[in-house]
Amino acid sequence: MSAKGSVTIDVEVCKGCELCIDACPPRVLTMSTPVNHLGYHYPELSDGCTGCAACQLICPDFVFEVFRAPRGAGA
Amino acid sequence: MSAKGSVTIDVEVCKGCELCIDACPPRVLTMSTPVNHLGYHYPELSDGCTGCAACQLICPDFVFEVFRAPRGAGA
Amino acid sequence: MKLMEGSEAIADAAIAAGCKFFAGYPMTPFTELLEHFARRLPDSGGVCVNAESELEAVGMAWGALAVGERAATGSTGQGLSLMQESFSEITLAELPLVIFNMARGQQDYFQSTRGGGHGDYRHIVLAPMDIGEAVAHTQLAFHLADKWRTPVLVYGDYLLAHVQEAVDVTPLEFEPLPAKDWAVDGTLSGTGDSRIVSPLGFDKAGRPSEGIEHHLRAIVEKQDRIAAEEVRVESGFLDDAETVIVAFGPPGKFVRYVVNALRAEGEKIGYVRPITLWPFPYAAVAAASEGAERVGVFELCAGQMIDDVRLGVLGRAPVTFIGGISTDGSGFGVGPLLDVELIRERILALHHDEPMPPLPHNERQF
Amino acid sequence: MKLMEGSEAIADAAIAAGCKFFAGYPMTPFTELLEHFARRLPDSGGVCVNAESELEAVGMAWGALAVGERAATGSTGQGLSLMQESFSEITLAELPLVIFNMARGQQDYFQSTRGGGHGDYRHIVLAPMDIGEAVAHTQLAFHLADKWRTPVLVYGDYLLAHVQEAVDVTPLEFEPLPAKDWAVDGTLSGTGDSRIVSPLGFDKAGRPSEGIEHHLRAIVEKQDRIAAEEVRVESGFLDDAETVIVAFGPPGKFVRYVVNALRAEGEKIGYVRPITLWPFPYAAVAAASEGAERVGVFELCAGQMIDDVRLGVLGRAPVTFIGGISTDGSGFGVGPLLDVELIRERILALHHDEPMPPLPHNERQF
Amino acid sequence: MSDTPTETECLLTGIGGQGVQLCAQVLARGAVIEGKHVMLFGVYAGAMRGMNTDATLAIGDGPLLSPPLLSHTGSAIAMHDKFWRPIASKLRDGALILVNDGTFETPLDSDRYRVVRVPATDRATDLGHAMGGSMVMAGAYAAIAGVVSLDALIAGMRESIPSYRTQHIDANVVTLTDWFTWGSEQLEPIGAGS
Amino acid sequence: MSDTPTETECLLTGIGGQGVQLCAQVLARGAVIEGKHVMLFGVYAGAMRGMNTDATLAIGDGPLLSPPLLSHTGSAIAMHDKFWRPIASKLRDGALILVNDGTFETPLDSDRYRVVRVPATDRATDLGHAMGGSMVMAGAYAAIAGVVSLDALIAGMRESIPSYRTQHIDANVVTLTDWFTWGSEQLEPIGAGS
Amino acid sequence: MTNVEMRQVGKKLPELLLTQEHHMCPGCGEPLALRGYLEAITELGMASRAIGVAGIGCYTSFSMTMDVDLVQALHGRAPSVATGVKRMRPDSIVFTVQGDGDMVNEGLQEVLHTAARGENVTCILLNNGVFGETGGHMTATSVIGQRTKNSLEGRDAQYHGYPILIGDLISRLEGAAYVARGSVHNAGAVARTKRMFKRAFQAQERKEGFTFVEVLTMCPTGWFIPTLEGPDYMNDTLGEVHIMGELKVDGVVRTTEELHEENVRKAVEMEQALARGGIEDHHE
Amino acid sequence: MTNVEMRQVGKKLPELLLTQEHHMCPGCGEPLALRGYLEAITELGMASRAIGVAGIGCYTSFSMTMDVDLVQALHGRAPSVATGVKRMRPDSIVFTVQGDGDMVNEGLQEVLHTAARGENVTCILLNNGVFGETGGHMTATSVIGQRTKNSLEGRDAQYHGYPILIGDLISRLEGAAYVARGSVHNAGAVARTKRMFKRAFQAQERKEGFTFVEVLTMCPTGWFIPTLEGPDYMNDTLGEVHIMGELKVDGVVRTTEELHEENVRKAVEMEQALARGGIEDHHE
Ligand SMILES: Cc1ncc(C[n+]2csc(CCOP(=O)(O)OP(=O)(O)O)c2C)c(N)n1
Ligand SMILES: Cc1ncc(C[n+]2csc(CCOP(=O)(O)OP(=O)(O)O)c2C)c(N)n1
Ligand code: SF4
Ligand code: SF4
Ligand code: SF4
Ligand code: SF4
Ligand code: SF4
Ligand code: SF4
Ligand SMILES: [Mg+2]
Ligand SMILES: [Mg+2]
Repeated sequence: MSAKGSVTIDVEVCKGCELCIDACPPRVLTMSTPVNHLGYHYPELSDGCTGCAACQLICPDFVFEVFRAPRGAGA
Repeated sequence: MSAKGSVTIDVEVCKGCELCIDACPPRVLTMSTPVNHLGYHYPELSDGCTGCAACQLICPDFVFEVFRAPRGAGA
Repeated sequence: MKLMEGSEAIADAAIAAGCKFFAGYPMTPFTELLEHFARRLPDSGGVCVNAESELEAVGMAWGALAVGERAATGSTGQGLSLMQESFSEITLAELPLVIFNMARGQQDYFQSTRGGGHGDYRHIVLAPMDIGEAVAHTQLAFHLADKWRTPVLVYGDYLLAHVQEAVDVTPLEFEPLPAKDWAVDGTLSGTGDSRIVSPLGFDKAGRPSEGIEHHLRAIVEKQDRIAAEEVRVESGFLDDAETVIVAFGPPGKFVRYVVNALRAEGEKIGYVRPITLWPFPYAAVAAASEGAERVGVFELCAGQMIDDVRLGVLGRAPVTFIGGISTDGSGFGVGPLLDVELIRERILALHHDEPMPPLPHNERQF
Repeated sequence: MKLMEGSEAIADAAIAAGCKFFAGYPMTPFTELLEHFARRLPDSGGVCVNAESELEAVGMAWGALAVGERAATGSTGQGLSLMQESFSEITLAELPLVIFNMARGQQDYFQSTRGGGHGDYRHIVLAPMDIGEAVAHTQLAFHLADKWRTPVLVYGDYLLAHVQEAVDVTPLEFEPLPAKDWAVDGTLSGTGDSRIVSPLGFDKAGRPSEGIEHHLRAIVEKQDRIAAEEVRVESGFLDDAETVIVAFGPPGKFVRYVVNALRAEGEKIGYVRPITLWPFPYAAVAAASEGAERVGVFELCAGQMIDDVRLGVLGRAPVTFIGGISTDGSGFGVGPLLDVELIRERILALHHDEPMPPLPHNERQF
Repeated sequence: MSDTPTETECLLTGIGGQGVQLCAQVLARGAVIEGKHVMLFGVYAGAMRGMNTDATLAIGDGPLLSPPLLSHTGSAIAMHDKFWRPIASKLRDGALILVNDGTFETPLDSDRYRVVRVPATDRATDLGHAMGGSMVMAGAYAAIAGVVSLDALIAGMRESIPSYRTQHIDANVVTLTDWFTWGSEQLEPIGAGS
Repeated sequence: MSDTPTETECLLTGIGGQGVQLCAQVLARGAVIEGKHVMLFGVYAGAMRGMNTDATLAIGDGPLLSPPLLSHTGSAIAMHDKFWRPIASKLRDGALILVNDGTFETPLDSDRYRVVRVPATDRATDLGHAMGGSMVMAGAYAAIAGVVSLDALIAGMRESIPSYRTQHIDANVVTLTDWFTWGSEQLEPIGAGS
Repeated sequence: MTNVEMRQVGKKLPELLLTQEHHMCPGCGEPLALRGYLEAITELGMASRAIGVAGIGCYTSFSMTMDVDLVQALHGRAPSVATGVKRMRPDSIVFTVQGDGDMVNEGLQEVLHTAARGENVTCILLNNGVFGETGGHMTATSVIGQRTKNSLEGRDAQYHGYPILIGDLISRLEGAAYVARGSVHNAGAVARTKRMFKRAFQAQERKEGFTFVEVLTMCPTGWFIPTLEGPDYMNDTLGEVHIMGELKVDGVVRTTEELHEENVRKAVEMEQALARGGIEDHHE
Repeated sequence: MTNVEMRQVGKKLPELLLTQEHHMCPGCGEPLALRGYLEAITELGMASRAIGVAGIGCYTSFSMTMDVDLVQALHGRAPSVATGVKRMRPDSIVFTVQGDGDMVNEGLQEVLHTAARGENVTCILLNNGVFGETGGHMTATSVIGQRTKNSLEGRDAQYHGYPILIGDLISRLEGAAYVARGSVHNAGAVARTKRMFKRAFQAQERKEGFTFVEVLTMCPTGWFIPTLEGPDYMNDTLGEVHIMGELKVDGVVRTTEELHEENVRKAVEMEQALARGGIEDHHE
């Protein structure tokens, strides 16, 4: 299936608060095992992003860029 | 007719504001022509006082002492 | 010529100097200054807000200054006590606030000259002796405030506020000033060059800014330059003076009047009248004390400027306090010591090394 | 012995001295003192209110004092700026307020000693150099406040607030004090002998009271007595000292430490450490400067106490400032100049009449 | 210097509310209108109501040299004698003193001073008509001390009345005129302060 | 005087949140429990979050003579090297330095100092487990510098944990013990600051 | 003339007064409020436990004339001072006396924080809508159209903003137990206001929380009107906006409508009482 | 990875930011409010007329990072400073950024007087119920039961008094034209709050009077809880007392009931929107 949406994650500015994890409706974000240069874990994206932008809206550190497929596109 | 009520007027502390004049329901208070040692006119009592104490309640300078005849007494 | 009380003349002078904003809260004997600003400013395109408190008044002036307008506030020393945090920090923000202290005497000297607030800041203090000088000082205050980007306080009192004289207010010319390229007005928002007016010593992110320590030092260095350049003082009859009297403000005018008269009678007495209380005319006082046998300080308070006089004299001659606390029954007004005859007695007592006459008592009124 | 930070030790000392009320508003580095009072006072039958602002805090303490209890407030110099009106007037009301200034450096010297507020008032200022002394001074402060019915300010700083040491707080004994027959508690209402606690100088109607002028003079006379009786100072190695260094508070401890070491190396250097900033030990400084060739003043600010040092020395020897403004990146904490090696360098430079090394810069952190 | 004959000084005293300040205003503004140099200073006992209210007035042909408070004066206006003492001590011999006949009871040495008792008791002391009192005294003093002409005095009064009191202007013109005339009839203008 | 062998000084440094202050607390309270004289001073960069956090610790058998800030020290604990520079300048030759192997990249002259790299990368640098890092370092330092016994250290830890964090105590006991043992195994206690 | 058979009604002077003399202007409403709270304290038998805290305004002169233990506060600071007093003397009856300038201008946050904290003190506001003491300038309670020194043509909302109805604000704070607004523009209002003082002090006694009594008072001097016009002017300006009545009783806020109804009812009762010849309960 | 056929949704960073970096704690709610008002200003095309006035709190660091002409005020003083700015520059859009400690503690009377005066400025409150900056102490808005540094077991009414619902108080002032309370505890709330900022700025533009937007923000550090628990904790404590919604629109005050209904409706809509896969209007 081709994705309805997607995000870019600027992991180095993430502070590991995990707010995005719960905010993501399809729950396609999970925290990483490794840490960034500040020593924080950060979210990683798995398939199923809808491009709803909830993560962007809730992230205090402005980590996300969100993209969405035009209506009808995808599956 | 014997009075229902009466008041004493401590004229020397009066400041001539005339609040008592309007406050008196039977309107038995009138301002004097002469002035007191401070140079103020002061109220004078004519017959008909009911002893309602309105003047005492409204006087900012605590000029009045009020007396009332026992119920039934008087006219 | 128009009969004006000092408060009215000062407000007119401020407006003549381009003051566009004033905010204050009533307090005797400052109230009339506020009233005159409230009456006059609107007609000259300005705004006067009857602030709900002193703290709010100084905050409003802070905002008006930040956008680049000339603005002022004031009160009596008591009300200014409430503004001390703002005075200290606005000095760090380098905003040209003009402050009027319509004082209840001369006991706010320390508050004005030492900085009643926290920190190392000082601000310029002008002390006019009469309405004519007040009109000039008010205009000078706005100029110096802009020139140095620092607060300037005009020290008045009950007499300056309430005496009425036939005067007219003529605008004064000053050297040109640089544009206020630090002020904020919104036009730079979103351009990447937006500005910040702040006491904290930090600039916008990404711009070179060396932090608070550096900022505090820079402010103090500026104050040192002001101290070197802006001293103002008047003196008279010093050449052969055996006795030198130092006094400021309206009491300084009384002293000058008495010294004049005593000179006419051949007494070797001179006077120094500090016009800027900060920076204080240490050099002038030092010079005056050189040949003198004694220095007297007349202040209508327990003696505060006398510290500065001693710092100027530095032991060259004995320094004696000949003033004192003196108020009317309300504590706001003029006390019995402000009297030509009594001042004359005290100066002569000092001059002849006789004991100082006792202070007069005002008749109780409550 | 218990590991306590200075803030905790001071709160315990205050409670040991019978302090029953404290009110304050958070501000670095004062916050922890407030926290410790909040934690400890209730257990000892007292009350600590987390006031909504500094102005409200000092007002609450005012009320607690008026009924005769020992009470205190505090902040940093910045917060104390907001309390200046109250400090000035509470001095006139003759209430024994104890004030803690957990200062952001030594730049609040003028505010503390000249009276940041309006008027002629002064209050006692104690400047402990370390936690041990802070514990003693805190208790002394409450005693002196009651003895003289005047505010007493304890001048602390970031180090006193935050350094932790193993200490124990033992209550101190002081001379007995008269009963507080001026306090109000309601029991005299309606008796005709009701009381008033007021800064205005008026007593209840019908009682002899000579009015505000007389009251202001009486306060100043009291202050003169305090100035004569309560001076406290420590000094060392003065006898043959060519160079005398004056410093107060924790920096005074650094200076003392360095002078000790330099003496061990045979340098003829002595020190004077004012313990009361007001009244200032003018006599001690004068005496110290008698034989000396030079006097140095080390303060962590632009130089404020140096005025008092000069007033003490009065020209007997040159007075040089060897301190300076120094803070951390936040402006709250400890700057790079508070360093044994750097202080040693500066004292030696003065001692050998060499140029003063440049001030260190703290590394920017924002 | 405050004693130069070209300067007329006057001390006014009374009880708050009697219009002492208004009286001084009218005289001062009148003098300014006549092109004189004027310095006026009013003292009210701050917060305390019903207390003394005084004023110091200096009028001169040239710039005034003295500071705003006089220690010696050549004339005085007394609406009431409750606070007379401090004023008395400042009067020069021969000083002109206008007192309010009704309320001023303190005896005055008429050999030493030129005392004029203004028979305006009710008008001048009735706090309900504070203005009346002011006008009576202003008119009489202007005439007797000869410092301000009646026209200037009236103009000065118009300037002195607050906007919310303008309804009294006509009555004041009458009062000023009456008492200026009355004053002129007393003793021919001998001036004051010399 | 601050150089008397009976006084051990240690400078601690790291990034806010790494538990530098907790580490110092544990060591200090441990020492007090052992009856030592202790002076501890922590510096956090005030309002600025994620900035440096340092601590100065002095432990002595007798009363401490030095002022609370050290200009020379015989040992250091570095959780991170971001703010290492100012510390470095204060180290005496031969100073004992414990650094966090994972995050400390600045090269250290191991001829001049006795450097111990604590291989606790994740534990010590993971801000999610700030406590872990503190305990690792405290345990290791106590053993290597030989200033506090394990029992005292554990007691000190219990005192140092805020009431709302007590759930971590047991884990901390384990960590302290592990790393105290680890430390003891490195080089036999040579002490620090001499 | 006193009359033997007649019994005295009320008292000429409140017992808790050291002197009859005061320096207030003719027609000032403040001494009427003073009578009210002093008599309330006496009649509740609280005299020997009363501690007053005064603000700065014309009423400050009462600090010297009341026979009540008193702490003179600075302008605006009385509520915090009262807090300190009450926290140290919980069994005393603590009240402040402040004006609108003192309480609603300079010290607005003091009274609001004290109320929110639910301090067991009673704050009394003498609200005349002007800074009487300093000459009659507009305050934060001056109503639109009101004459003041800086609004002789009446307060203008555009230029000066709107009045703060402090009693209404305070009634919304959970810490406030009893909030009432009285007035002294006629005998009935004076008697009613005195009852409000009593309810407030009683609630404080029961430690119910913060209590507040606002009193609208005449200031002919500051309003620049004849003393005689004071009462009606007040009723028609301040009284129309600062609605009189008990705004919060036992912690329950009452609507403006309820207050209006009640006011009409009370007014009628009062007329009748006076006509009958006597306000029985003003000295209950 | 970016995807060619896909269009970008929203912006990673607000345009009016000079740098992405900020020193706020993990999970802090304040940067979310920052995003909201900065984007609102940009989208309304008001950027080149915007002047900010900042209080003192954690958000003070935004003063340096916002690309907006800014006046840094002292703790509590921002509303008066904003007044001075607006009076001199009436055509600019003036807003303050303050915390609950700054606005409801230290400077309570500043904001109330400014609102009563009907000043044409917008005050923004970041309300986390603590003094975050100084370590998480209770403020005048902390709700009963809330964890703070000096109430780790939860705020106790008897000891600490009651919270002030500042938005509700301000909505009662006649000078206030628009009053709203938003939050940032979930994506929907963030989007909704941004619309409140827009309405406030538009009302200011129309010179309708004082406008106020309060935003409930998470402060895990000051609440001593894990970042992850922030949003729910906030919703269950602060959110239960400081009811979200538009409290006053076009000068009309709305009841708590109305607000509750609306909140339920909005929540449902949001769920659906997110499920549908997208909050269309958060970047309208
Ligand atoms: C800090 C401070 N600011 C100003 C004053 C001057 N002042 C004294 S009384 C007063 C007004 C009082 O008004 P209000 O409280 O309404 O009392 P009223 O005179 O109307 O009875 C003012 C502004 C002061 N004493 N202190
Ligand atoms: C006059 C004054 N008092 C106290 C402080 C100390 N202080 C700085 S920030 C702050 C608390 C800020 O709290 P809030 O406004 O709620 O912002 P937050 O940190 O919660 O975002 C305090 C008390 C100060 N800077 N100035
Ligand atoms: S919300 Fe942002 S900062 Fe928090 S974990 Fe997710 S990406 Fe990182
Ligand atoms: S855009 Fe929506 S679905 Fe995609 S990661 Fe973000 S929250 Fe999840
Ligand atoms: S009310 Fe009192 S003061 Fe006024 S006129 Fe009547 S008696 Fe005199
Ligand atoms: S008691 Fe009543 S009737 Fe008698 S005089 Fe007074 S008001 Fe009039
Ligand atoms: S000014 Fe007003 S409040 Fe003050 S005494 Fe006069 S009438 Fe009363
Ligand atoms: S303390 Fe609270 S408000 Fe401040 S940055 Fe941290 S989380 Fe945000
Ligand atoms: Mg009033
Ligand atoms: Mg907050």
